[in-house]
This record gives sequence, C-alpha cells and structure tokens, in this order.
Amino acid sequence: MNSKEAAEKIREMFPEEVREIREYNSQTSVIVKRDRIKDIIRYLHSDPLLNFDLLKDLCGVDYSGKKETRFEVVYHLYSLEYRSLLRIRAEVPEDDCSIDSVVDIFAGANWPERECYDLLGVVFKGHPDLRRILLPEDWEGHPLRKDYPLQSDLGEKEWKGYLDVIELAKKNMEFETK
Amino acid sequence: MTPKMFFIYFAVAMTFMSVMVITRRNPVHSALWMIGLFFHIAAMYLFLNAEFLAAVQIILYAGAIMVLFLFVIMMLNIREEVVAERFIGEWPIGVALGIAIMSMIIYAISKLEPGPSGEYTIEAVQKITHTKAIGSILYTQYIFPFEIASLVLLIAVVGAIVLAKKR
Amino acid sequence: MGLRKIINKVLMLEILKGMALTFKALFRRPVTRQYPKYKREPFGGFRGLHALTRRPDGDATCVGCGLCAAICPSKCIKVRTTTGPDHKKIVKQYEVEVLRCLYCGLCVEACPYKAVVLTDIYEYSGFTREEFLMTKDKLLANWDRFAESRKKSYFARFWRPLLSDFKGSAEQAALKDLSKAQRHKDIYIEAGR
Amino acid sequence: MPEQKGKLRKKELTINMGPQHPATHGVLRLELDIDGETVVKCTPHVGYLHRGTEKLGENRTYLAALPLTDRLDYISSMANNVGYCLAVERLFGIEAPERAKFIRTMASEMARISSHLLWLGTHALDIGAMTVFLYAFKEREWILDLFEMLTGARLTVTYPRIGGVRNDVSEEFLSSLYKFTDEFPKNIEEYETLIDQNRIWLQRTKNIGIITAEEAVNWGLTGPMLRGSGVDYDLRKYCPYDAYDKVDFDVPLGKNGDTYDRYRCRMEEMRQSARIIRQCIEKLPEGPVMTPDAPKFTLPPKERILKDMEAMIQHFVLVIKGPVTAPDGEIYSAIEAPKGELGFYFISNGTGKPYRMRLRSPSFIHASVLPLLCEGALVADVIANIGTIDIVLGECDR
Amino acid sequence: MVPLSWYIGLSAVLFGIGVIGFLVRRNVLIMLMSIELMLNSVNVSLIAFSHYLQDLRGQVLVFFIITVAAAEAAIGLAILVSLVRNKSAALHTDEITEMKG
Amino acid sequence: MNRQSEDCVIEIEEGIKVIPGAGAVIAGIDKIANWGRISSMWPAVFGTACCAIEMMTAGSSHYDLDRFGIIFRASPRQADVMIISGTVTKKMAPVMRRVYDQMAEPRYVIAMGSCACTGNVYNTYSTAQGCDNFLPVDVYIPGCPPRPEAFIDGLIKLQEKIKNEHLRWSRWR
Amino acid sequence: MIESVISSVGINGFAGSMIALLVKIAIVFGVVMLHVAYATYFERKVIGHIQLRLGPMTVGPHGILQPIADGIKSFFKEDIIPAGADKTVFKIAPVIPVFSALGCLAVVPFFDGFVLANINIGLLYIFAMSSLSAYGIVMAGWSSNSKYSFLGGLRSTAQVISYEVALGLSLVGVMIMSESLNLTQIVEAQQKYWHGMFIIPQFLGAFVFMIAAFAETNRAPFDLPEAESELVAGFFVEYSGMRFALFYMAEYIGMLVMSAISVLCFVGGWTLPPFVLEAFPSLAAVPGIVWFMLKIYFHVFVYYWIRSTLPRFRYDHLMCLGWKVLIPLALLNIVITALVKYFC
Repeated sequence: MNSKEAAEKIREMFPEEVREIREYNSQTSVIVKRDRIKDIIRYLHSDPLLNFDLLKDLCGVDYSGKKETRFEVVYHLYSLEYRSLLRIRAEVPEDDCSIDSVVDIFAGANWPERECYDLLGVVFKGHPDLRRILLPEDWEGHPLRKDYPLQSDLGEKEWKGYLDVIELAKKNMEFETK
Repeated sequence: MTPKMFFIYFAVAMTFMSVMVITRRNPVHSALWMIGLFFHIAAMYLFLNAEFLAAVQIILYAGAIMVLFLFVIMMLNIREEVVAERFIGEWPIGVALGIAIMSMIIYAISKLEPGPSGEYTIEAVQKITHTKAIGSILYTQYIFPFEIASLVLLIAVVGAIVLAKKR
Repeated sequence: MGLRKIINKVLMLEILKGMALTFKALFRRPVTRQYPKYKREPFGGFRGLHALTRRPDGDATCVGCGLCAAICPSKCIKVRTTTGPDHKKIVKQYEVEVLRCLYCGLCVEACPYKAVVLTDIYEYSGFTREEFLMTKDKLLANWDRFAESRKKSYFARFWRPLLSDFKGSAEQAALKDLSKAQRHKDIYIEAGR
Repeated sequence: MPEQKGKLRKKELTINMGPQHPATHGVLRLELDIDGETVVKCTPHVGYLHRGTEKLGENRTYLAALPLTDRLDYISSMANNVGYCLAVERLFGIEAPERAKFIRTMASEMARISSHLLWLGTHALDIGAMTVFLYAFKEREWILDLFEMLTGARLTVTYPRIGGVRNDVSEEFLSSLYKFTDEFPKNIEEYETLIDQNRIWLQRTKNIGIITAEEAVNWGLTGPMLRGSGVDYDLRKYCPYDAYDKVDFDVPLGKNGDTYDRYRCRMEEMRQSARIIRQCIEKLPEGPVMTPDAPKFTLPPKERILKDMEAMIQHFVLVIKGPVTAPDGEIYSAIEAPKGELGFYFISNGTGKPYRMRLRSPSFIHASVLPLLCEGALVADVIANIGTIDIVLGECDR
Repeated sequence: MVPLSWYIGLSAVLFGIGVIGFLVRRNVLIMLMSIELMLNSVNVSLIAFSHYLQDLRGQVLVFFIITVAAAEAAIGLAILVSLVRNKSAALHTDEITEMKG
Repeated sequence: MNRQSEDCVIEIEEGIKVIPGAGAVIAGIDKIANWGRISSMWPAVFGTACCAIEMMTAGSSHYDLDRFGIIFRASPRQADVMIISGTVTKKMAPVMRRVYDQMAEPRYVIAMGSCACTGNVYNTYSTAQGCDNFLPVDVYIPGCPPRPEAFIDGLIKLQEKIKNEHLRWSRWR
Repeated sequence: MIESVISSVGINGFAGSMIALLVKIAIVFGVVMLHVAYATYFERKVIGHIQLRLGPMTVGPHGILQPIADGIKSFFKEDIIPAGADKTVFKIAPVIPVFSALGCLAVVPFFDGFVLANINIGLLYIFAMSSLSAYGIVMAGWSSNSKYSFLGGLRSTAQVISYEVALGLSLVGVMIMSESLNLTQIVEAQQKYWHGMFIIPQFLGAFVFMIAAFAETNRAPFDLPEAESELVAGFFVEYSGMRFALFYMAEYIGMLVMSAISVLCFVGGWTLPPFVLEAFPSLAAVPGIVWFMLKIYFHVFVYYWIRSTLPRFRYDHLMCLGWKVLIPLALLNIVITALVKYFC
C-alpha cells in the first residue's frame, strides 16, 4: 500500500486525531494530535496491509512563532514490504511539552527520543531511560530551540564543567611556570 | 663459621617474614612476604644438598600456589576491604597456644636422638645427581604412595573445579 | 568434514598462507615516501594556504566586495573598505584567520575577480596563534611565495563553475576534439605579477 | 559489622572504555560492568563530539552549509555531500545533469571503498591483525590521491554542488581510477588471505554480536548492519538516485547476522563498488556537469559574472542571502552511505537558509544497538562489536 | 657445620608462628597461608633430618607434603571462591555461617 | 600526585650550582636529553574527529611516522606528545585535561587542524574555541584536516622547539 | 679461556674463579642488554618492511641509534607514581621480571663451555625463574590502582599459570631423550643422532613449546595482558619513564631466553647437525656462538613475523587452547617418547 493510501487509512481509523494530510514532492505527511500517537504508530506498525516496520527517523522541530503549537515530533516510517515512506508529524504544545514514547514498538526509537529530549526538551512519557544524550547531564537549556543562542560563548549559561576546566588550567599553568 | 652465619641470616629472615605474613592487614602483602619466605626456604634446601627439591619448591610454591592465591585475591577484588579488626577477639589465647606448641617442640629437640645413617651420603648423592637419586627411590620404593598422591591431586583438581564453577 | 578440511585444520594451512604472504611482503619495495627528504607536490588545485593575487601593477586584485566574507561558513574573513578620494573603494583591511578556515574553497568560488585563491602551500605550522592571522600584506606575500616556489601556473580549474560546464553536449564534444594542451589553456592562469 | 557488609565488594567491576581509548573509534565512551571477563551491562555514552551541526546549518545558507556535511562522516565525506546536494535538489525541484550524476555515483562509490577500507583496517587492528590495517591504508592512500586529483582535498572534499558537481573530471583522473578498479580486487584477496579463513579471526568473529533480521529492522538498522542479517534493503537498488539505476551491481547479503557475516558483506560491497566505478567510467556521458537551467539556485559561470549584469546580481544574491526563492516545503531524502542510510530532512520556509536541517545518521542508530550486542559477551567481544558496527562519531554526535 | 638441632628449632619457630597465624587471624586467606607456613616448616625439618641422616626417605615425604599442600590450596581456595560467590561477603571466619542451623 | 625524585639527575642539578664551570656539563646533558627526546617522540593519540584519520594515515605505510621513531602509545603515561586532532567539545574538555595531567613531564601538545586550534566553523554552543583555552599548546598545525605531510612538518617544528630547550630534564613538578 | 687469561695474570684459586665469573657475567649482561636494545630496532625494521614501510630511518643512518634515543628519553622522563597506588609494590614490580629473565640466563650455555653456572637442574631452574616473572605483572597490575592494569594482571596470571604447565610438559620429551636436565648435556645428547636436533623426533614437543613460549612471554597473538585495543596498555598502563622501560626490557630478555631454550633443546644449540658437518667440513671452523646467535635470531624473527600476521586470541579461546589442545598434545608426546625409549 503506498503512502497516500496509508494516510487515508489513518484518517479513516483515527478521524478526530488527524488534522491535515500534506503532500510535497511526492512525500506524504500526516499531521496528527499527539494524544493517541502511540496507537497510530502501533497501528501502522502492526497492520499487515500497512506494515511500516522500519522507523527511519524520529526528530523534533521547533516552530517558534510560526504555528500555534510550538513543537512537532516527526516520525519517518518506512515499509520494507511495500517500499513506501510516510511522515507522521505530531504536534506538541509548549505548555505541556510531552508525548508518548514509542520505544516499546520500535526499539530503535530509544536514542532519537533521548536526543529530541536533549536538544528540544520534549519529554517522552514511558521512555525507559530518558537522560540527556549528546550534552552533559548538567547542561542548561535545549540548544535546538530557536531562542537558544548559537554562539560558543554562552555567558552565564556556560556549562559549569567547562568553566572548571579553564579554572584548573589557569591554576596549573601558574604552578608550572614557577 | 660461614655456614653458621648463613644459617643465622636465614633463620632471622625467615622468622621475620613469617611474622610479617601473619600480621599484614592486606592479604596481597601477606602473599608477597610469603613468596620471599619460600625463596629463603628454597635457598636453605640448597644448603642441605636438596637442589631438586629447591627447584620444586620455587616452581610449585612460588610459581603456582602463591600465584593461585594472588589470583584468587585479585579475582575476588579484596582490595577495598580493609576491615578494622585484623585479629579475632581472643587473640592472646591463640598466641599462648602457639608459643606453647613451639616451646614444646624446642624442648623435645634436646631429647632428640638421631637414628642410624642411611646409604645416601652427600658424596653418593652428588655423584649420581640429586634428581636421579630421589627419582630412583621415588619410583621404586614409594611408587604406590606416589600414585596415591597423584590421585589426591586429581581429586583435588576435580573438586576445585566443581566448587568454583559458576552455577 | 572432508579429508581436505581436516588436513587444513591440522596443518594450519590458512595461517601458513598468511605467513607466506607477509614473508613475501618483507621483500617487496616499501611504499613509503620519505617526506622531508622527498617532497611530493600536491595535485593541481590542492586547497592550501590562502593568498591574494596581484594585479599587473602590483597591487591586490581584491576590490573589497565582501562576497568571500559573506559566503565563508566559518566567518574567518574580515574585509573593511573605505572610499578613496576619487570615490574608489579602497580595501583597508583584509584579514583571514587561517586557523579558523575550513578550506572549502567557497570564497574562491564566490570571488568574481579571482582575487582570493587557495594555493597549494601546506607547510606553515607555527608556535603561536598570532602568526596565523593573515593580513593583506601577508596574503600578498603568500602569493609571491607561491609564484616563486612553483614557477608554474596556478591551477584554476577549481574556480568553478566554468562556462564550459554549462555548454551542451554538442559543444562539449567539440571541446573534446581540441588538443589536450588547448583544453587546459583556459583553466590555467599565469602566476606572477 | 552489619553496616560495613553492604559496601564490601561489589561483584561487578565497572570500567570506563573511552572516550580516549584506542579501540573506540574516536570518542565513544562505554561504561562496562564486568564480572570477571563477562560484560554484565554496557552503557554507551555519546556526545563527546557534539558540535551543533544541525543548529549551525539553520544559520548558514544552503551553499555555505555544504562544507558542514563533509565533517559528519569524515571518512566518506563525498557520500554526505552527495546526500546533502540530492536532498536540497529534491527540495528545490531541480535535477543534476546526466554527467554529474555519473560522476557523483563514481565518487560516492570511491567514498564507500575508502570508508570500508578504513573500517577493515581498524576492525582488524582492534582484533589484533596489525598488518591488515597498514595494507588497507595503503590502498586507501590511492583513493585519497584520486580524491585530491578530483577535488583538491583529501578528506573533506566539498565537491558536489547543488545542481551538479563543481568541476569536470580529467582524463588523467579517469584513467588512474580505471587502473585502480583493475588492481583493487587483487588487493582485497590479499587481505582475505590474511584474515578470511584464519582460525583466530573466525573464532573472534563468528557467532559474535548476532542480530536477527527482526531485531535489526526493529532497531532501525540500515546498511551493512541490516544486510548482514539477511534483510534485502539497499537504497541504491530499491530507491535509486543519481546513476545507480543505470549500472549493474549485486547487493551482498549475510545469513546469521554475526560479525563475520557483516565483514563478508562489506568485503563484497567493496568489490561491487569497484564494479560500479568501472561501469560509470565506461558509460560516462558527455554534457555539462552543472545544471544550466536553474539560475536561481546555482552560481552562474564565472566568466559571465563580470559581463552579464543579471548574472552578477544573481551571483551576489546567492552568495549573500542564499537561494531566496526556495519553495516552502519539507523533504526527507536518503542515500545509501557506506555506513547505512544517511537521511536529510529539510524544512524550508522560503528563505535562503533551511528552517530545520535534520540529519538521520546511521552511526547514531547503530551505536544505540551496542548494549544489545555486548551484554553477556566478553570484553574482547566488545571490541569486535564496536568494530563491526562501523560508527563514526562525527556523524553520530553531529 | 650447623648442628641439626638448629634446623629443628627454626622449624619449630616457623610452625609456632603458623599456628598463631591460623588461630588469631580472621581472614580466611591468611589462615590458608598459615597452613602453608606450617607445612613448610615441617618440610624444613624433614629435609634437615634427611640430610643429616643421609637418607632420602625424608625428602620423599617432602614430596608428598608438597602434593598435599597443593591439593589443599586448590580446594581451600575453591571453597573460598564459591563462598564469596554465593554470599556478598564471607572472607572472615565470623561471617561464614553457612553451616549454622 | 606524588612524584619521587630519586633519579641521580636531580642531584647533579642541585650539586652543580656550586661547582664552577659546570655549565658545559649541563649544556652537554641538555643536548643529549634533547636529542633523545626529539628522536623518540611518542604521541598520546587524542583523535576526536577528521584529523585523527589523517594522523592515522601519517602513521601508515605511505608516510610512516616510525621513521622518526614515533610510536603511538595508547597510555598517556608513556607518551611525550599529546596530539589533539579534531574538534574539542566542551563535554570533551575535562577528559582532555585529565589525560594531559596524566602525562609525565616533559610533555608537549600539538593542536592539529583548525578545530583543535580555534574551533573552526563550529562556533557553536557546544564547542570549545580551541584547546589552548585549557592546554599549553606548543605547535599549531592549520588545515582541515592537514595533509599528513603538513602534520609531519608540524612534528618537525616541535623537534626544533625541543632542540632549543634548557634544563627540562628533571622531575621538578 | 677467561680463566686461563686470569691465571696468567697471577690470580688463582677462589679469587681467580670469582673474577672470571664476574667477567663472564659482565660479558653476558652487556651482550644481552645490547640485544635488548637492538631487538626493538630489529622488530621495528622487520615489522616495518612486512608492512611495506621502512621502520626507523632518521635517527642515525637507517635509524641505527633509535634504541639509544628511546633509552635516553625514558631515562630523562618523569617518573609518576599514581595516587592511590601501593607505592612499595609499584616500585618493586618492574624489577622482578627483569630479575627473573636475567636469572634464567645464568644457566644458558652460549657455546661449548661458556656458561655462568653449569648446574644439574638447569631446565628446572629456568622453569622456576621464568615462573617468577608473573609476579611482576601481577604486582604491577594490582598496585597501579587502575582497572585496566588490574584486568591485565588478572589475565596474565591465569595465562601464565596455564601455559607454564604446557611449557614444562613439552620439554619432558627432551628430558627423556637426553636423560638429563643439564642444558649442556642436552645439547651434547643431540649430537648422537644423525639429525643433530631434537626438533625432528620431538616435533610435537617443539610445536607445543613454541606456542607456550609465545604465551609465556605475552607476545602476539597471546598479548592479552597488554592488548592495546582492549586494555590500553594492560598491566603497565600506569608506568612511565624508566620503570616502563624495565618492563619493555624484561619482555625482550624473556623472548631471548625462550628462544635460547628452544635452540638448546630442539635445534642443537651451538652445534651443527652431523650430516651438515659431513657435507661441509669447513663449517666446523666457525665458532659455535655464531650458529647459536643465528638460531636465536631466527627464533626472534619468527616472533616478529607471527606478531605481524596473526590476530589476537580471545581470553577463553586462549584457555581452551592451553588446556584442551596443548596439554593433551604434550602428554601424548611424553607417552610416545617414553614408549619409543622403552622399546627401542
């Protein structure tokens, strides 16, 4: 079943969840509400007619100021049998920044979800081990949000561990030159 | 005079080392002192013209048994474990007992009467080499105990494997 | 398991084969290029140290349009211009922070005047960070160094895209008929003043 | 001493492998809880090379973000470049000319060979066969020379452009590459003599790190990791891009999904790559290497800039602001990089810079499967497993 | 020439120290080592006897003692290992209470 | 960290102050020590990114760092030169400093590639702008990544630097 | 030879023999140290050429001064004792392997009559000494307070214990055939046969011995205790400067000793096989030390050759090989040799 039909199938199954079906450059994306995302993904995964068995990618997008719901979690699902790609975009509002985890359906979603939490601050409910992954544990802020600065010099927000190292280096260099 | 000097050195060193063995807090240190002790014992065997046994002493005790000890110590990772109390609470009793046994034996020495001498004089042993001498007696007169000893070892090995095997 | 496999296993033939290979290699010619003794020239168009080309009158070709600074992904080029007496742009400052450069060559592509180039000099490590801040004079000196040391043309094939790349296949076929020397003519420019 | 009992010996010893460790291929850090020699728990830590590429990409124009992709999977940067350019081209709705497609195919297969050679070398070195490492690097040097001849850089090539490639290939390059494809299969045999049937190598790789086909799909593995488990999924074959539909090649598949099968897969892939390169050279069509009919997205030819006012304005706008006429849309485009499926997800909002640039890196997913492979194995197998998943931390951490 | 009694005296001292070590230490490992110490002291006296009496039977006995010592060390350590494996901590004699009803 | 000073060398240094005309001896020992150092620089590899690959290539058959007596040591304790090749992130910085602190004196640092020198294009939240913020860098090698030849050139520069050093042959730290 | 020189000067008796012994020790020590230095050079050159590179080139002509430079550098290097290490043990540890390896050399006859101590239990003595080198490794691994070195020490202990057995058993065949434990007599016993070397009747023993010797000296493919890709540098990961150099030295002396035993027990030591001598009588004029050194260097070359060819074993496979293959093979060898000896 190709992706367009799959999108229609989802609209059939979850009529109040699907907000919009978009198509660009022959790729179909389904924009859904986040509440039943796990059911949708499970349906896509387990239905033998759809059989989207490969989670290619999971990522978050920050639509700060562009849309009413700030975040979106994007799932790229692929069916090895029918060779079709479907994009599911789940909207996540800023005030309750959380969504159900799909780790128990796709084991491979583990790290991408952690990454999404790390960089965007979206909390995945039911994730077995939701820690920061790319940045140190005690890092402040979520860098991929649009209001986070790009620059290397973070000023007050600078990670403590790095400041400590510079401090230590200064001390040691004094000691060494003596 | 010189042999006596050597003996005194060995005696003092061995006593010191054995005391170190039983008093060290860290079992690894104990084991290392023990190895030193075994070396001295082996050297003493050389003095007593038992060179084959000296080599066996080092190969077996220092080379195998103590390595086994160290291996077990390391495998169990006993490094962190430095418990406050080294000795049992009733240690004076133990020391008294030990000293009693010691003095008893030393007292018995004075009553010692050496039996008749055998045919293996130092010269005879040196002539056919110690290895050959001990081998010839071991494999003729003592062949049965020797086989039993090998059986003991076999059983010990099997037992050790069964005991230490992970379930 | 066949007999052959057993023989293989017992005699360790596969290990012996491997050992024979390494033993033969012992007598092969080593492929090492002994660098400081023998220096290999990089292939034409290697992206190395930056330089500013000179006009025939000796001054820098650069007019200070700032396109290189605009496209530079790491923002390591600084261009400041002032207006001269006859309303002509004067390049007051042209700095490349070489240590920050990622040698992508996009500046060369962006420059309309072929003013900034990446020469194939690569031996320029140093002890301090300051010596890598290339001012305009240093960059011009780099060009001189390159021109002196190479005695050959700067390989400009990488100032892309060239017009010929947009030609249709018929035109390109015609281009192919030209002799090799002629073909390369338009892609070398003369080094030197 | 009841209170002391608790803190007496923990049965497991925790060792930290990395980030500075010779076998972790850069800066992967593994926290291993070991009991004797058996790994009880394995926790990978990544992020020691997180450089913020995605965020940086959102702040650069489409053209200026291209060099960033070089430094993702720095072993096969050409494949990343191709993937990036392909994704952007699909977003813009333009297409590269035929000749450029063949050159790209050729170049990405070269990148595959160089990447697999490095994998082979480091994998063998980790297992202890140091000579294979140096032999593999010997061939790799040839590839790097060819890259230098083609692009002017050895590793970070920045060669493909949106709408084609930067420059045409020279005859010299093509003949040298052809010679390479002639000799390369012989060299592969040389490596195989050293390790392929070697009993130590077999002991170290067979039945180590087994992933079944179901597990592999469920974990989202791609590339040789997936094919080693016997799942027939290769984007070059089933979703062809560039010139892959015009060349003939096989996709090697494994059976058991163990380290040895993946090793065989990659070795066979190298042979197939050499085959693809040969076909590309033989079939290389004439024509431009840069698409001429997309003036809003590609830089105009240099000769025209100073003569043609329109071209000049176009050049200035493209350099300073990027392709401002980019359509409003989103695209997910993936290629079969040497490590696996490298996906780019772009969201454009009509400015010259991508609104969101997301990289789906195979290494990131593959690194996450390490606990599955390592738990219950021996410490030495951890090394073999790190080698077999063939990760590059630059891509993993982005 | 060193008199025989000196050797026997030394052997007695070593044996006594071994006994003390066995009795007063809490650590099972060191207790095992004390046993080795005792066995060795006996070996010393045996070899000394053998040397002075010009008979090799003593040395043969030493051979068997070494065998027994090796067996004992292997079994003792194996017991220790299995004890530690099954319990979180059992290196001290006080803590080994497996046999307690 | 406890450092022992039982080597005879330090005795000479202390004693030599009172012996007149010992300058020649010091200079001689200096020369020998420096010669030893430049002839066997064992690097502690700290490969983090792209440059590490070129560093490995420099060790491979075509360039062969072994010609200069350079063997890569995995343990920082046995290494003389720390080659930082690749991007240094802030998360990595403490590890890097710790490895440097583990090295035995005399120790040198080579920053290889633009990333290690200044942070390169990655002027971002997570990247340290050059490892010289927290390490005393001796030689900078520009390039992204530098060719193996350029890397060897950097090593030769470091050798020149070591050649001119004085009195760095004790355990004075 | 040395004795006669000394007695001609006028020193006789105990003092004379002591001085002769000291001179001999000095010669052996010097030669061995030189060997150690140049064994590293030789290794780097051999492995370099196998890998199509050159090996040391710039330090001196063709890198000939390389080992000296390494030594000088190590000497002037700071010596670190890590915090939390057991200081005394940490300091003693590197000395033990060097001591034990050098101790072995005392009974090795280099050529006819040149041996420091011609004792009856030469082979046993060598076993005793070589088994001690494990202590250095164990102590280093344990005292460094580092998990990598600890693991390295643990592995090494297990490895040495298991392979010691195979090593000993593999030589029993030689002992049976030569009816002696004295190394000089073993060499002489080989001359009674036409082949002049025990490697031909004792090929099983020689095979087991070679493999066990690789394991005993921790050389590749059995270099698990110092496996670079797994344990960084294994048991000496925390050692720096001169102490590290001592470990290095011990490894190379160990290789020399193992090759020496192999040469003496299986390849006929300093002698040439009788059939070769019959064919080329002029070869008898060449001093025995030359053949001895050539044979040793061939063995050392095999060490390097194998190192550059084979991958590394895994810990459990290593144990399997030791206990399930080598020891039964060695036992089989003993049985066969004994039967042949008894019936023929």
